[in-house]
Amino acid sequence: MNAVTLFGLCGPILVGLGLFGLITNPQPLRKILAFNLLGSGTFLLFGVIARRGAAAGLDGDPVPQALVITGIVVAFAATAMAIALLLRLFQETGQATLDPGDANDTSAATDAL
Amino acid sequence: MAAFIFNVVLVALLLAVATWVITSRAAFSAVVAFVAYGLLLAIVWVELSAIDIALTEAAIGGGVTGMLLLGAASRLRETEATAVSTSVPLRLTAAVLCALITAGLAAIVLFPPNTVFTLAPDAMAHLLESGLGNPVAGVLFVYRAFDTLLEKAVLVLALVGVWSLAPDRFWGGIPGLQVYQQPNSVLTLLSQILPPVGIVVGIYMFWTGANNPGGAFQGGTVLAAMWLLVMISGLQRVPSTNRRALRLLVIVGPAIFLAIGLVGFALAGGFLAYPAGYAKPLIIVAEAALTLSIGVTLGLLAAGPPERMRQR
Amino acid sequence: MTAALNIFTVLAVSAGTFFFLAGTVGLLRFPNTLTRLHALTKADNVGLGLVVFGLLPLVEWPFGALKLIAVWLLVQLSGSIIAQLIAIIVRREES
Amino acid sequence: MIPSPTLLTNATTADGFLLVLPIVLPVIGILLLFVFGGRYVERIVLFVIPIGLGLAVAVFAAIWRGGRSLVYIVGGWEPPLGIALRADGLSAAMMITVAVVIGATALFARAEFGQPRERPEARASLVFWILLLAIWAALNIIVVSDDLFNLYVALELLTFAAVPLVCLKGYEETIKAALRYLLFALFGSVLYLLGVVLIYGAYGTLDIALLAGRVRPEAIAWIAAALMTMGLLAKTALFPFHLWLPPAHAGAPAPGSAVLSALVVKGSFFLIARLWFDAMPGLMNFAAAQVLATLGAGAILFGSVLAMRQQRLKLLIAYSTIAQVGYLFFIFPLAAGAVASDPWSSFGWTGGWMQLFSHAFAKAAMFMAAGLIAETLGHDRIAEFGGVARILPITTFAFGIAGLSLMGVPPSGGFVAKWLLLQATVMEGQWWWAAVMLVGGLLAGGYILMVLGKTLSDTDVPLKTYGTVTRSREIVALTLALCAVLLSLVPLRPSEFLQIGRPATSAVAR
Amino acid sequence: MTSFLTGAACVVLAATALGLLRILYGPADADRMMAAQLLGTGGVAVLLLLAAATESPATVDVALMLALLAAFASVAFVSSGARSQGKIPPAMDPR
Repeated sequence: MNAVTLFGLCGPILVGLGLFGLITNPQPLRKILAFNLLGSGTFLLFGVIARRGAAAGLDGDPVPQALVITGIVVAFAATAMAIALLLRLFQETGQATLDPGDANDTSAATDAL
Repeated sequence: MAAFIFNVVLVALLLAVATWVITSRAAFSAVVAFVAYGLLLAIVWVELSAIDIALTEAAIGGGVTGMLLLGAASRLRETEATAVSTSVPLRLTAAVLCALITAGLAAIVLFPPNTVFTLAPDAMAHLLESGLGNPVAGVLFVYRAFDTLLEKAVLVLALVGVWSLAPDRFWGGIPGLQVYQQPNSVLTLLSQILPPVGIVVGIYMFWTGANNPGGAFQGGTVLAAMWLLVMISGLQRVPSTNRRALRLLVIVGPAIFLAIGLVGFALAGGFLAYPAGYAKPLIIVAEAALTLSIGVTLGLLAAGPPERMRQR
Repeated sequence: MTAALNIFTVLAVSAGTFFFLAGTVGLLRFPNTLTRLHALTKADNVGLGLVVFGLLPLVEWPFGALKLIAVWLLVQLSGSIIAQLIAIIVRREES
Repeated sequence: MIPSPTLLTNATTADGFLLVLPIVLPVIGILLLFVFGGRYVERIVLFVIPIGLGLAVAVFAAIWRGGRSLVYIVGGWEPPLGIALRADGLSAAMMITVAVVIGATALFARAEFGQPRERPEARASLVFWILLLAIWAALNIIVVSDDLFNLYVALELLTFAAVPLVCLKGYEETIKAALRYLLFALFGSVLYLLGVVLIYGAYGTLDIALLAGRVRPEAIAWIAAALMTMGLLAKTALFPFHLWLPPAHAGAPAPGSAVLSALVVKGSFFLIARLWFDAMPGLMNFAAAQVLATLGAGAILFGSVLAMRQQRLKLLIAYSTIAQVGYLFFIFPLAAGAVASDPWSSFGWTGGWMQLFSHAFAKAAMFMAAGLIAETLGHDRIAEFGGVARILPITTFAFGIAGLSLMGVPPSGGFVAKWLLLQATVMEGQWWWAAVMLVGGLLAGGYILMVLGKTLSDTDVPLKTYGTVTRSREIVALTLALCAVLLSLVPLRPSEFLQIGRPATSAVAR
Repeated sequence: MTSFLTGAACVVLAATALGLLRILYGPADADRMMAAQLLGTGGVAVLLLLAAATESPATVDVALMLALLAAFASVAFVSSGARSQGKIPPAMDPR
């Protein structure tokens, strides 16, 4: 096994870990962490594909590398927005959880105005 | 051999820290582990010969995201006890599902397709026309400039989204960045010495990005971090979000980039095409403006929604 | 000349590595937060300093070398200030 | 069956530049609003929206007249290295639907989010207009972009515009709904991106037209397709990923709900269809189509039943969205298995898209009507609607005829859509979907008539009103509802316009 | 020389990584931050060693970036920690 494959296997494991955290952890802050892990696993997979595409005197295919950079920026923006929402929720309610049960609760929606 | 052992150690560490991020009971501990994870990931990108990404990850993953998450974790500390845990059957189902996905992806990594596709030769073949030396910059600003333009719009929109969370009465007010309460501490010293260095590094990152790894985003992130540092230490006030100049700084990068793209219609026969011979200077102009805008936008994103109207 | 410089690099980097190990041992074994902080800041700054020192003969002169020294100074500066700030918090928590 | 290479070409066509403008224009609007905000809000919006409508009409007309797709190669860099924009008949129809709904929403929202010049800049008003334009830009990219990663960025743009819209009112419950929506959406976008990564690794391009010729039915393509579809389903809120939708769509201000329900969920649906019909036609088979449609059937039954049990109008309409989105997924078995020579000329193809267009108009009208009722009464509790028809006759009428479309009763676009889909089930011999559609129609009739019955009923206590609404806003809602009715003028057969620019050789496996 | 430098990078990485056990054990948050701080310094050393081993000057830029920004997370910790001291936690719902 070479180093690239080693990192390549790291990607799927991170994706699995992140996905597990995103689904099972009830705290939004931990879900945000898990989302970042999931995202970085995806990027790592892309990085390995880029590395395997080394050609033309380059150590890697620059197209996936550029896409990963764009992806990191977008993931950061998502994290910033999620954290801002979470902190606002905390200010408003003193809590930072999304009760899993209230999604179907008809009283959960606000007044129409 | 030494290199391979190094990589094994690196991967083992990365996975151990990642596992801790997910399984730790305390949120703060998980966040600190995530900061460590970002640092390790930057080293992984170096080992994958993707220096451009390593720079981005070092700046974002370890630095600014870390700051955001640490701030949130310490503010939310009191709420941790109230969290309920998910039921065992759900956890089991999720574990099986995630294991399946991991196995599928791992199989793809272990048994890659026989033909390896790469756009590296194509990207290199036309790089000279643009005058750039860094192929990643070539992809970001020449071949797929449309993606990059949209990504900047995403950043502006994320900022609008964050600001929109302000209560009505604080609209246009001052972001609720946590400012260190002890004036004239050693932190002041740090924020007097570090930012000049940081600004030089930020400009260097943007400038070297045309030919070497680096670029507007990496440079902008450094600027954002330095700006946040002087605001946190109280050396500079957090600005009001209704200031026209501040808002202009946020959009000057995307606006110039878009304008150059539209000029392409008239002069180069297409949207986001560069007139022959002028590609590099135009890209440098766009990148310079973008560096500034990214710095301000990321700083404001990290500073959060407005929380008061008057300076303290 | 090259051989002598190589030996110098090996010695300095090895010593630096040793200090990093020492820092870790201190961080893990020392009894309380403040002593751990002490161990940490001493060890890693000296460690990094020795590594940078050892690498100087290998890099391009003068810009490569200046960059290395700049990196070391940056870490030195921010590391010591962060250590002070952490110490302030620890002391306040203890009192 | 291995798909034959498509005949799609990658070269800029005359008028191709028209595709860039509907994307660039709202972005310019966003940047201007962000800086000048305050007193200039109305002027900027008044400048952008009519031009945007005109551009959508221009694209539509160019494709109608030319009878073929518009293609634009951004920057002159052809795929796989660069990005291509492509609009066929379907894209043009989508673009014009989006433009009409956005334009109507803008007219409707002026009363609520107008910014008088003398007043200081207000949060909700500035943010609303920026988000509305961002949704427009994102949807225009989604309907014309031919690059899977570019589409990912557009999807994120759409998400970042939709989430703050949900919590624009800033109430505790709306913030919760927005956070839950964001987490679902992020889950969805990462899965989508994962699929994009695998596709690039396996086929070396992200261009949909090129992929159509390269993708083979093999393990890696299946894994990628499964991941991307799952991610997009989460964003489309298809059963069982629907949990986030009702509180989010019900919590937004009325014009926001209209855009979210009418357009935003359709963006990710459009991508699912592009994926299976255009990018990976070789993967489409009976089993995959049946799975997707089964989820759709689940959504129809589940969403309709829950809609009937709601006590608040906005929640009822939100659950009805879950159900109506379910119908869209019948396009997969009914068009892909086409008895006709290719999917594009099948009844299922036209029927599915007609459902999307008519639901967009009808649902936007319904949310506007609900908003007007709530503004007048100060609440939206259906049980206390007695007498509404007397004080808001136009609104009630708009709600009623939009409801016809949801039920699938003539004359309405919904009728055309459902009739074509039924016809397709008969032709394909897949009667089980017909059964689900009939039950769904009955249930829709149930909840629509329940609301209408209440509004028409008389009460002993005189109705207390909290506010008045202008006639012009009622007329906007009515106009949208009439648009849904006007769609019934479309002949009851496969539309030729929706076949323009579709690959001539059948690339879809039976 | 290359193997020696890579080996040294390996030892530094392993040493600082051991320090990460402090993230697990704490006990104070300051201890956890110190572990991350140690990894930051160690990471800089590792990158410099790798840059010398592979003779890629661009890697030094990554080290420079880490040196600038690794301290930044700690600053956030210090400022947020300092504020949470004097602040009364908001009323919690007793249910």
